[in-house]
Amino acid sequence: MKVLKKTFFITAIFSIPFFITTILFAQLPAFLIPPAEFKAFDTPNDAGETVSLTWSASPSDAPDVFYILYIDRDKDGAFEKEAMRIKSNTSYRTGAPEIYGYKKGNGNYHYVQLFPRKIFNGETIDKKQVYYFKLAIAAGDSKIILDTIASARAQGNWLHMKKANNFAILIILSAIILYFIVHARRNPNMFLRKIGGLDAVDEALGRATEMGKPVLFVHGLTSMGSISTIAAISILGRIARKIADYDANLKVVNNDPIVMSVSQEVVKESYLEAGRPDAYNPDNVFLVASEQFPYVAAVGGIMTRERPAANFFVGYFYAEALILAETGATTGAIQIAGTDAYTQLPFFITTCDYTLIGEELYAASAYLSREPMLMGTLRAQDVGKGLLILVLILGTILASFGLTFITHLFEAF
Amino acid sequence: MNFLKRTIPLIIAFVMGVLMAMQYYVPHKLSQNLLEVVSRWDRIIAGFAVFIGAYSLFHLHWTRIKRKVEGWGYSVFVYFGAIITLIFGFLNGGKFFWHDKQEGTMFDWLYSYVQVPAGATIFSILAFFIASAAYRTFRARTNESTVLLLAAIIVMLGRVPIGNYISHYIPAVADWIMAVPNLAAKRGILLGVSLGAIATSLKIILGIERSYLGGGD
Amino acid sequence: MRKDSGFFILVGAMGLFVSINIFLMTSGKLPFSFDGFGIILGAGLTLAIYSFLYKDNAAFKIVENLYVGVSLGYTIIITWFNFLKPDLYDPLIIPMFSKAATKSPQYALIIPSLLGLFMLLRFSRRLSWLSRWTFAFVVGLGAGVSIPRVISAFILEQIKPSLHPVFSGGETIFSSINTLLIMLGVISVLIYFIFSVEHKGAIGKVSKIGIWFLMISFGASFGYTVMGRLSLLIGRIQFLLKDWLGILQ
Amino acid sequence: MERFLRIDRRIIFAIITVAVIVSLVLRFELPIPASEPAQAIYEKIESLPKGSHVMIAFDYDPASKEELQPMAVAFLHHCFSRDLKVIGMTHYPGAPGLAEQAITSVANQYQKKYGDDYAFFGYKPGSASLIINMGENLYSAFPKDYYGNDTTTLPVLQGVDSLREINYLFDLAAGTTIETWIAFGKEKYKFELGAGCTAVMGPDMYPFLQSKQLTGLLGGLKGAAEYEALVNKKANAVSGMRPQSVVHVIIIIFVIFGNVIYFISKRAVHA
Repeated sequence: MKVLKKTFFITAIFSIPFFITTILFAQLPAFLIPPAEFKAFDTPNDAGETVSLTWSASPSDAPDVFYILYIDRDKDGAFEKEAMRIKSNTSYRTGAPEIYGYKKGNGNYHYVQLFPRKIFNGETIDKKQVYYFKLAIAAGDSKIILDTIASARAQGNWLHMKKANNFAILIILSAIILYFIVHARRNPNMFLRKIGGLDAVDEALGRATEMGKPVLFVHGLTSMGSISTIAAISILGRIARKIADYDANLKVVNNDPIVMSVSQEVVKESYLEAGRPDAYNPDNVFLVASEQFPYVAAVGGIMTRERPAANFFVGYFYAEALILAETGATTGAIQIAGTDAYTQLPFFITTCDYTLIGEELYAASAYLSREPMLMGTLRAQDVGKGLLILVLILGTILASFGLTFITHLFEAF
Repeated sequence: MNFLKRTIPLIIAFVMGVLMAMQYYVPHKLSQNLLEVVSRWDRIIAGFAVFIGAYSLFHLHWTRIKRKVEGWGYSVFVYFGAIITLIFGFLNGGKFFWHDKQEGTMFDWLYSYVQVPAGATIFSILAFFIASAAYRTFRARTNESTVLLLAAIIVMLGRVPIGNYISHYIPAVADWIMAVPNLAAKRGILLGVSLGAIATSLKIILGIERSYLGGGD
Repeated sequence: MRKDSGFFILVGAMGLFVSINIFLMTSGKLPFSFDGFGIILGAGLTLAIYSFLYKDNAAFKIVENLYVGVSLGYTIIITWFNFLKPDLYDPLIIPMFSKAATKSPQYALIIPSLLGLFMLLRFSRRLSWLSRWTFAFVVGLGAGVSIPRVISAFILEQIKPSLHPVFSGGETIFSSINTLLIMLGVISVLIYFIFSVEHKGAIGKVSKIGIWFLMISFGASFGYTVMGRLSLLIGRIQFLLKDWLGILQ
Repeated sequence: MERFLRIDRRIIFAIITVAVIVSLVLRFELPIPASEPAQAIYEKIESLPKGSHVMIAFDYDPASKEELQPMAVAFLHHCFSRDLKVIGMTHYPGAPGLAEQAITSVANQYQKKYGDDYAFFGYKPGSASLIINMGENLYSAFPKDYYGNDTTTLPVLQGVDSLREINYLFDLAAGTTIETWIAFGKEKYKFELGAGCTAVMGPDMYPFLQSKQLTGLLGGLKGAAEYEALVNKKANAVSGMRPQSVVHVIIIIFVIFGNVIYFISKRAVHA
């Protein structure tokens, strides 16, 4: 025990001077150690408005020690204009990965950007003006100014090198998309997996025929310009064709006159293909209302009055989706929905027997129409998704083993 | 004529598309100035689109009234509402429309006591339909919809104070659902949708996708 | 007989509404002012829309159409005061025709104005082709502007958080599992939406996992949508009880 | 059994109405702990030094007013109480009236002066192009404010040339504007972005929270209530949590009850 006490005292006594020096170092500005290096350069990848300054960190960096930057337009000037004042324990190179990346030593250097034109607010400055800088380290009343004068000119850059990754992706995606569209034109029998929902469509139509009740096709609210409506039209074509074969009754409700006339054409053509043009009745493809809630009310009325055996909701739907599908479900109809309106999908999934989710709608339409543009785009997007999956898997594995280059390769600046 | 109607638009779309895509990679001041000017022009053009929407709506209701379509009487109220608002808007509290907008006029009154209550109420009726659908039609028909409904119930409980009373785990599980499986699926969807958007944009620039030109010749 | 009952319900409801308002006004709960009448009007419109719940009726349709009209008028007026006047009328038209103007007209604005006017020619039969120039300009520009930005904001930024070490120091096992789960979810959902490969074997299994992730996220959306629609209803009932009837403080 | 399911839907409507009214009139306290994304916005605003510029985008119209207006008011309370400079604008033509009411009423409570402490730009069409225009030059995007003042003369905008100088941008969104702000604004101009959105869109925003493209999120009336509680200005959103709780429970009971009957009757058919 005694030994222990003794050692404690001895250590305590010896550490007193150490404490005192630390306190003195922290308080006395005489001990300020100025940074060794100080450089200025044009900020890369910018519009030519800023210059960058960097200097090595000093051992005296602390929250109450400041760096002051002085700017002058003349090398032999007085350097009286203060351009910036920062706390000396802030603004390291680590804050600027767009210039210094993720090197280990970045924490040993300070880095700031200055906007000289703003500092000389209102003064006319030549475009090619070279700016001169001096650095000072200050704490309390004392200040040490470095002798080094750093200079730089703010220049506009013609290429943003850090966006090269973005540009590469742009080029790769463009190439893939172009390739597959051209490819699909030459080879229209490209493989597409079967879309589950399309079998369900046939099944529903079969049942409707057995029951001898009509089939109702409900368009979404968007006009002919949207991909959802275009997809809905090609699915309608398929349904109409089957209906003509089965000799059942199809009703198509619309809220847009252009969508209505296109639908009429498509249904007519399908009946023609089936060899039964006589069975086509244009009055079965009709406009019920043009606004959201009147549309809902009118379609709901048709459902409760005519009690169709199958309801199809295909296209882009808004809040009305829920009311439509609910009314249909209470009449006991088989319901099939297809929409890329993700906010409405939950309601279709819980009230319909089968739902085409999001991009499945486009795939179904490409599958049915075999249109090269749709097929090619679909395939190109598949390849894009495959590449993303690859990057995700590889990147995570490499990052987990400490190799972060792939992570930095996909960084957006 | 075909040159004016078809070729020139395709050239304009191609030039603007390539120019603006490349602009992104050029930080130079000239390129930034181009972006500023073009974005300003584009937002001015977009302002005119407001009138296209207005015209279509007026036109639609006018045809209804003219043809005496069933329920045409209701279309009269569209005109009534619009004209009265336009009159008070242009009167601008007696200072007329070429002066700055005045506050507290009849125009603002119409907004506060017609547009706001009616607009806010219309979508609230969906609350009732959700409740009735919850009772009558939200069914766990398949395994998938069972999972959906279970997740929905947990989130609904976890997002209101009562969930916390039942068990502290409910909000925690709800938070986890939001921040892990929900996030993952939404990110997957977002990536897919973004690829689709890029593909569509490319096709527009390259003139493969022309539906924006409308039908006809 | 049925028509009569509907009529009586309408008259009864109107009578009740009028007498409530007379009571509110005379008892001083509502101010006898423009705002007081405004609140009555707002309450009336709100109730008329809710009458749709009883059944689709004329009052609902009238209010809906009136709303469409008023918001159309509001949009046009606001577009004038907030856009046309400050962006075109003041900097271009006024300096061109008024001698008192201090600033010279910004002639560059003529180009977008012309393009904007071309767009309106869409409704003309003979000149509608000019509107295509504008659409080509707007659509081409939009496409060009958005491609690199979508790549950066929605692809690069979105895959970045996934490209992180699964087991780095200082994290709990729980958070590592979550990182892996998010990874699995993103990949399986992407695979679910790949159409050029048959969903069999390993890919079939992963795409099945994708469905589960999708369903849970749809469940979350479902719960939130219920919450959202209810909030709207609660807000309206608060308006009726607080601002109109004065029951709530 | 199935006849239980075939009741008139108007009975259900009546149950919901009564539940909302009763739980609004009866006052009972419910704790509203702040969720992580809401807390993040609160802390971000707390960390901003006095005089920082906060821009609020009121991107909603009357249809989403009941969710987003309380959020806007609570957020404005926080900004003005912290002496931040507030700039308002909107992408929605139906919004200026609501936004103007919210800003002026809250600003008056803190004796803030228009032009010195806050400004309102009003509506401007263009969406993505408008954001880019604001990012390049705020004054060419908005030459005049909502009241017709020249924006270059407003003292509150001193030090702000474009979105780059905005310290915090808060988007109150009823549509897809958050994505637009992220892709066309934040992507290039690097401002800090927070958002409040309708509950319908809430779940879609989580990928952006994790990727830090959003610093925080207020989702629906719940988010508004959390913020009201955080800034201690309890109002409509907080009291709305009572009926919200009650009706959520009712709807859950409906779903469970309906499904139980569905399965019982399905089994009866098979047996």
